[in-house]
Amino acid sequence: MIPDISQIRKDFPILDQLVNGKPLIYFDNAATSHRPVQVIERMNEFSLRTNGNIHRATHTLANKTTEAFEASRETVRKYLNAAEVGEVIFTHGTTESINLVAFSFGEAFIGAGDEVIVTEMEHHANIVPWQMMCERKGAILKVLPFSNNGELQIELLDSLITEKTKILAVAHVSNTLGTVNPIAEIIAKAHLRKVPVLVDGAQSAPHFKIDVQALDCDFYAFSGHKMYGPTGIGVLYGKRKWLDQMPPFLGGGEMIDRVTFAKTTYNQLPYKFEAGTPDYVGAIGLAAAIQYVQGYDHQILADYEHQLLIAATAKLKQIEGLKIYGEAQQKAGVICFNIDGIHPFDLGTLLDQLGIAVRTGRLCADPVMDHYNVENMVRVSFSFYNTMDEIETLYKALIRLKAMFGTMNMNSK
Amino acid sequence: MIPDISQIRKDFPILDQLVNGKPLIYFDNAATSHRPVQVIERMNEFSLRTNGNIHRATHTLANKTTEAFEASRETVRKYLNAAEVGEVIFTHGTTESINLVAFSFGEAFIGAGDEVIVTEMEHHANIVPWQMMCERKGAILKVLPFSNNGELQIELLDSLITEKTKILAVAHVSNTLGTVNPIAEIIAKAHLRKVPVLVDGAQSAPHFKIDVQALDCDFYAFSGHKMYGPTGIGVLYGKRKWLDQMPPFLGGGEMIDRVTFAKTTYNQLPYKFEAGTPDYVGAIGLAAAIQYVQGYDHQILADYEHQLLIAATAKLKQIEGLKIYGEAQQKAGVICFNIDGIHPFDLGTLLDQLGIAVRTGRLCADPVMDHYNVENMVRVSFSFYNTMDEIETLYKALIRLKAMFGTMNMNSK
Amino acid sequence: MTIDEIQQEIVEEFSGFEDWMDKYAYLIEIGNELAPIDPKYKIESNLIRGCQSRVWLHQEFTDGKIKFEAESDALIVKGLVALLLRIYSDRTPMEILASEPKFIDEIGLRQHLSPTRSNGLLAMVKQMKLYALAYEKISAKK
Amino acid sequence: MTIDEIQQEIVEEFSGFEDWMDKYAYLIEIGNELAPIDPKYKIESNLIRGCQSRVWLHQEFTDGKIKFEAESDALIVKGLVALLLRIYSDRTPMEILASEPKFIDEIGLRQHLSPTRSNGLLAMVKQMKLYALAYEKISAKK
Ligand SMILES: Cc1ncc(COP(=O)(O)O)c(C=O)c1O
Ligand SMILES: Cc1ncc(COP(=O)(O)O)c(C=O)c1O
Repeated sequence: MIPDISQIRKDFPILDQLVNGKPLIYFDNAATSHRPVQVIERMNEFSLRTNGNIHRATHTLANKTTEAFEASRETVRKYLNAAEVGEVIFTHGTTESINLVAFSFGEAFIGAGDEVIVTEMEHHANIVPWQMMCERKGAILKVLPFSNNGELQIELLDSLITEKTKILAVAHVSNTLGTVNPIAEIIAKAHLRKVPVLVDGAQSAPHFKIDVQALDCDFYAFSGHKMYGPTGIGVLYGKRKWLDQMPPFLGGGEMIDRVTFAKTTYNQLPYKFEAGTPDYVGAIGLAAAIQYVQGYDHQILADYEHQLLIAATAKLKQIEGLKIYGEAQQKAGVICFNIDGIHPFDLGTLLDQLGIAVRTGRLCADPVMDHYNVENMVRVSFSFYNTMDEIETLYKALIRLKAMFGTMNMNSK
Repeated sequence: MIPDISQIRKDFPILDQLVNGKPLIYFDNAATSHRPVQVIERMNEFSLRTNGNIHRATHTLANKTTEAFEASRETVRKYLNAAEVGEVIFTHGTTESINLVAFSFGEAFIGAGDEVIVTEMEHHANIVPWQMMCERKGAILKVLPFSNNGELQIELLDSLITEKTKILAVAHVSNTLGTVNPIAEIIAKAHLRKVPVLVDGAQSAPHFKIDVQALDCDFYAFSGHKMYGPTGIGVLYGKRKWLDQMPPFLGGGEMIDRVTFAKTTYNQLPYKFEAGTPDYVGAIGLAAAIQYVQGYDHQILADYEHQLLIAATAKLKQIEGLKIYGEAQQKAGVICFNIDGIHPFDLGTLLDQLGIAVRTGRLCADPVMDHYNVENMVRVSFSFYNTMDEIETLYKALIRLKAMFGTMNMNSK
Repeated sequence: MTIDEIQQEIVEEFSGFEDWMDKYAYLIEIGNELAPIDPKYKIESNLIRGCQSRVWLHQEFTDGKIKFEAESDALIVKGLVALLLRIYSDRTPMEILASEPKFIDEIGLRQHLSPTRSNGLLAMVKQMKLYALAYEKISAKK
Repeated sequence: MTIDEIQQEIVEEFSGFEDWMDKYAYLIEIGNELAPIDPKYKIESNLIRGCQSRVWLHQEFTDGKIKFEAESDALIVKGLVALLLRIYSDRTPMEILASEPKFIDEIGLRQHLSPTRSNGLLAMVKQMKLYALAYEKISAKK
């Protein structure tokens, strides 16, 4: 079944514009998605009618704000199927969520000589916080590699995990290879060895309905701005059993129970991890985004995005000299590629002239670049508001640009 | 000179509503201020036309977004009169800004036995991050006390600072006592002893034009949502000489130069401290808020707020049994008080019934509560959209409520 | 009277007030009249700490009934505490477990029992129910 | 020709293109034709690293003039590099310091020199000026 895309696109007026004189084709969804008017309107309405700082207040605006903020938390909880709202922490994005765990889990559980496992396909946000923590603690960062087709070498996991392994961090969906990792299997394997697992959900939350209890992950992190919500808001789900044992990350208001200069005691979950005035308008926007997506049958949207992926892959493969990085059995929403003899910067610049927004560069995944021994890649990534026609236009544009460079390369030989 | 308040209030439609059947009087500005339509419209326009993730992109939307984000940074730089944009870091609020410094400055410069000085009037956000860091590092937190009138005992500073003192953190304006601390003097004294100073500007940025170079502060932190900007965005100003020596705080995208599993190198300022997708819409909103305020003569707004403070203080003092906490010579925008025999919760609840929003409670400043040996306080705080009439209404409401409790207290005697 | 009957009675008492001011004045009055809790029970372990106001709750179980004593430092809260005691004190665990304090909703003060309003009242109700549950189990074992 | 004259010449060359596609095709062509930098100069210390493309810049100072050699891995950038060399190479430090590459604006490619576009081009211009400044000082001392 195909959803009514032209109807959906009306909710995203930003799509209806000319860029460099051409109709915009937005294929940079993995970097950030757009926000439907419903999300923007909900935030506006809130800012223009209700706004008051939350918690510990006696006045109406503040209480309404607190209620809207906590209702947003409940919306997220339901969406993730977390056991309780205490396990749903509002952060400012995937990056902050992962840093929170790296720091606080690190403080609680990691000492010199301990080991942390990440994978070779992680986004920098799921590498650097662990590196920084390992350096501070004298711990060791180990890496689960992937094969050339873009699949993790799960078979190596058993030997990689040792007595010293304290946590494993893995992307649900790779932001470069598009691989949907078998995280249920990874989690099961890790749990057999008593190793908790953090799932970087930045690229999965926008595409799939997530059930953290079914996955049995210990932590799950995602960003609002990649799933039709506002910038500056994100979520960390964590199992209470871990969060309860972890010290706070940031210090400040709301995460406090009682402060004296001699001793400070902390508030209960989730507030313990929410220092300072939270971005309550952002949280309300994120809840509106979740509600927007849930207005559709999630599976239908996911299936449609998959069709876009399949169609685009087939089209791109027709282009001679085009190499796709990552051809895992299970992929979602993202294709990275290069065309022989054309620098990604040139391709991105010229596609932009044709109104087509793609991302080029190192995609915050240096180890993936190194794996394939390339400096840069071109990435197209899809959302349910993209169309088959747009894919056709991309294909034709690439053919045209390739011709332009084809002659050039002749010259230089 | 009095600005045209009725005109200004048109920019804040949220003020024009009934709460519990009474016209809203919003005296909780120190908790969060409201946002003018100009700010909301700028953010909407951006989200609906331009949105694209920033940096390292070749496509138009992303480049326009990057330009708007960096232009916002320049707006902030100018507003603070920072020497260069590299010294202006976007965070998610004062709390994160201070945590950043506590962590990264701590990592770079603080060891066992070293000392950090805060004051007794700080907000928890300027206490707990230092406590947490001191605990990690085995350092010592020392406290500069204030006198009963709400003024810091600056004369004790010289003896408090020792060879071991590594940094001093102080609020520009206290969120409970309203005291405007003589930070230029404090900074000068500290610098004589080579101690850098962090200024918590959460309550000063909304009221005064700040000049970080004239103040010569080493760090200055503030929040967007308290100065007519959006929630979830804030700023840390820091002198390059410190920021350059400090390790990054959070790890992730954009703060990276190059990642390998063996070694990661970091980007230059300010990006080194901006991990993950920044809240670029928030930053643009904050810049719009600054531009909004700058549309007026800042001094005129500040003077008007001061008149509100003076008038409210005089009125409140007419109420028998009302005690004001903090009567420093230099005050701004905030009055905390209690009325004999009336619990702040009761007062706040009943004022809310009269449409008057005040904050009650411990105000994230437990040490101030302990200083005066009270459990809670009532706080009224002003913005330039408040009026003299509103102060009169507050006064009458307090008289009326006091009468209500007066009879009660009789009964119980 | 049953818990429900008393709740009904309270609702009727409040229905007389047209003005919210009178309603709160009445709440304050009954709060003011509530006998203070014995100081020896005003201890940390009996304290339910809201951010804005505190509630102390003490209980004793005799003859199959739970007797509650409680107090708050805020008068409005104390008034509500008094009403809660009126319906829940001197009841069997079963009675307590079987009923909700819906009168608060009906007299238009629901906001005070909201989970986001941390005045200690909701926690007090929860705590009373927990005691009831505990005594229920103990009684059942006998 | 002076720097300004060459800039004018470039602007005229580009004025012939109606279509952006032709303009970029031309850029790519001149990028393609730019003689590669001597491999021994393609070293880390000559590298200007943009996030999207890299530029290598080598210089030599003889007879009061700076000779630049440069290259980029991206062809569009290389085309722009070629144009920059055309105006800035073989010039005296004073000439270099006194002029801005305004032709880029005039041929409608200003975005490529934006500080927020990290392709290495703006950094290359800055670097050339820094060299000019350094040699200026050295010459002045003599
Ligand atoms: C003096 C002071 N510092 C810090 C903060 C914390 O600000 P935020 O919650 O926006 O991080 C506040 C706000 O309550 C404040 O008044
Ligand atoms: C897999 C993955 N992890 C983490 C991130 C970081 O997300 P954010 O920048 O929103 O914190 C991204 C986004 O680029 C991502 O794709």
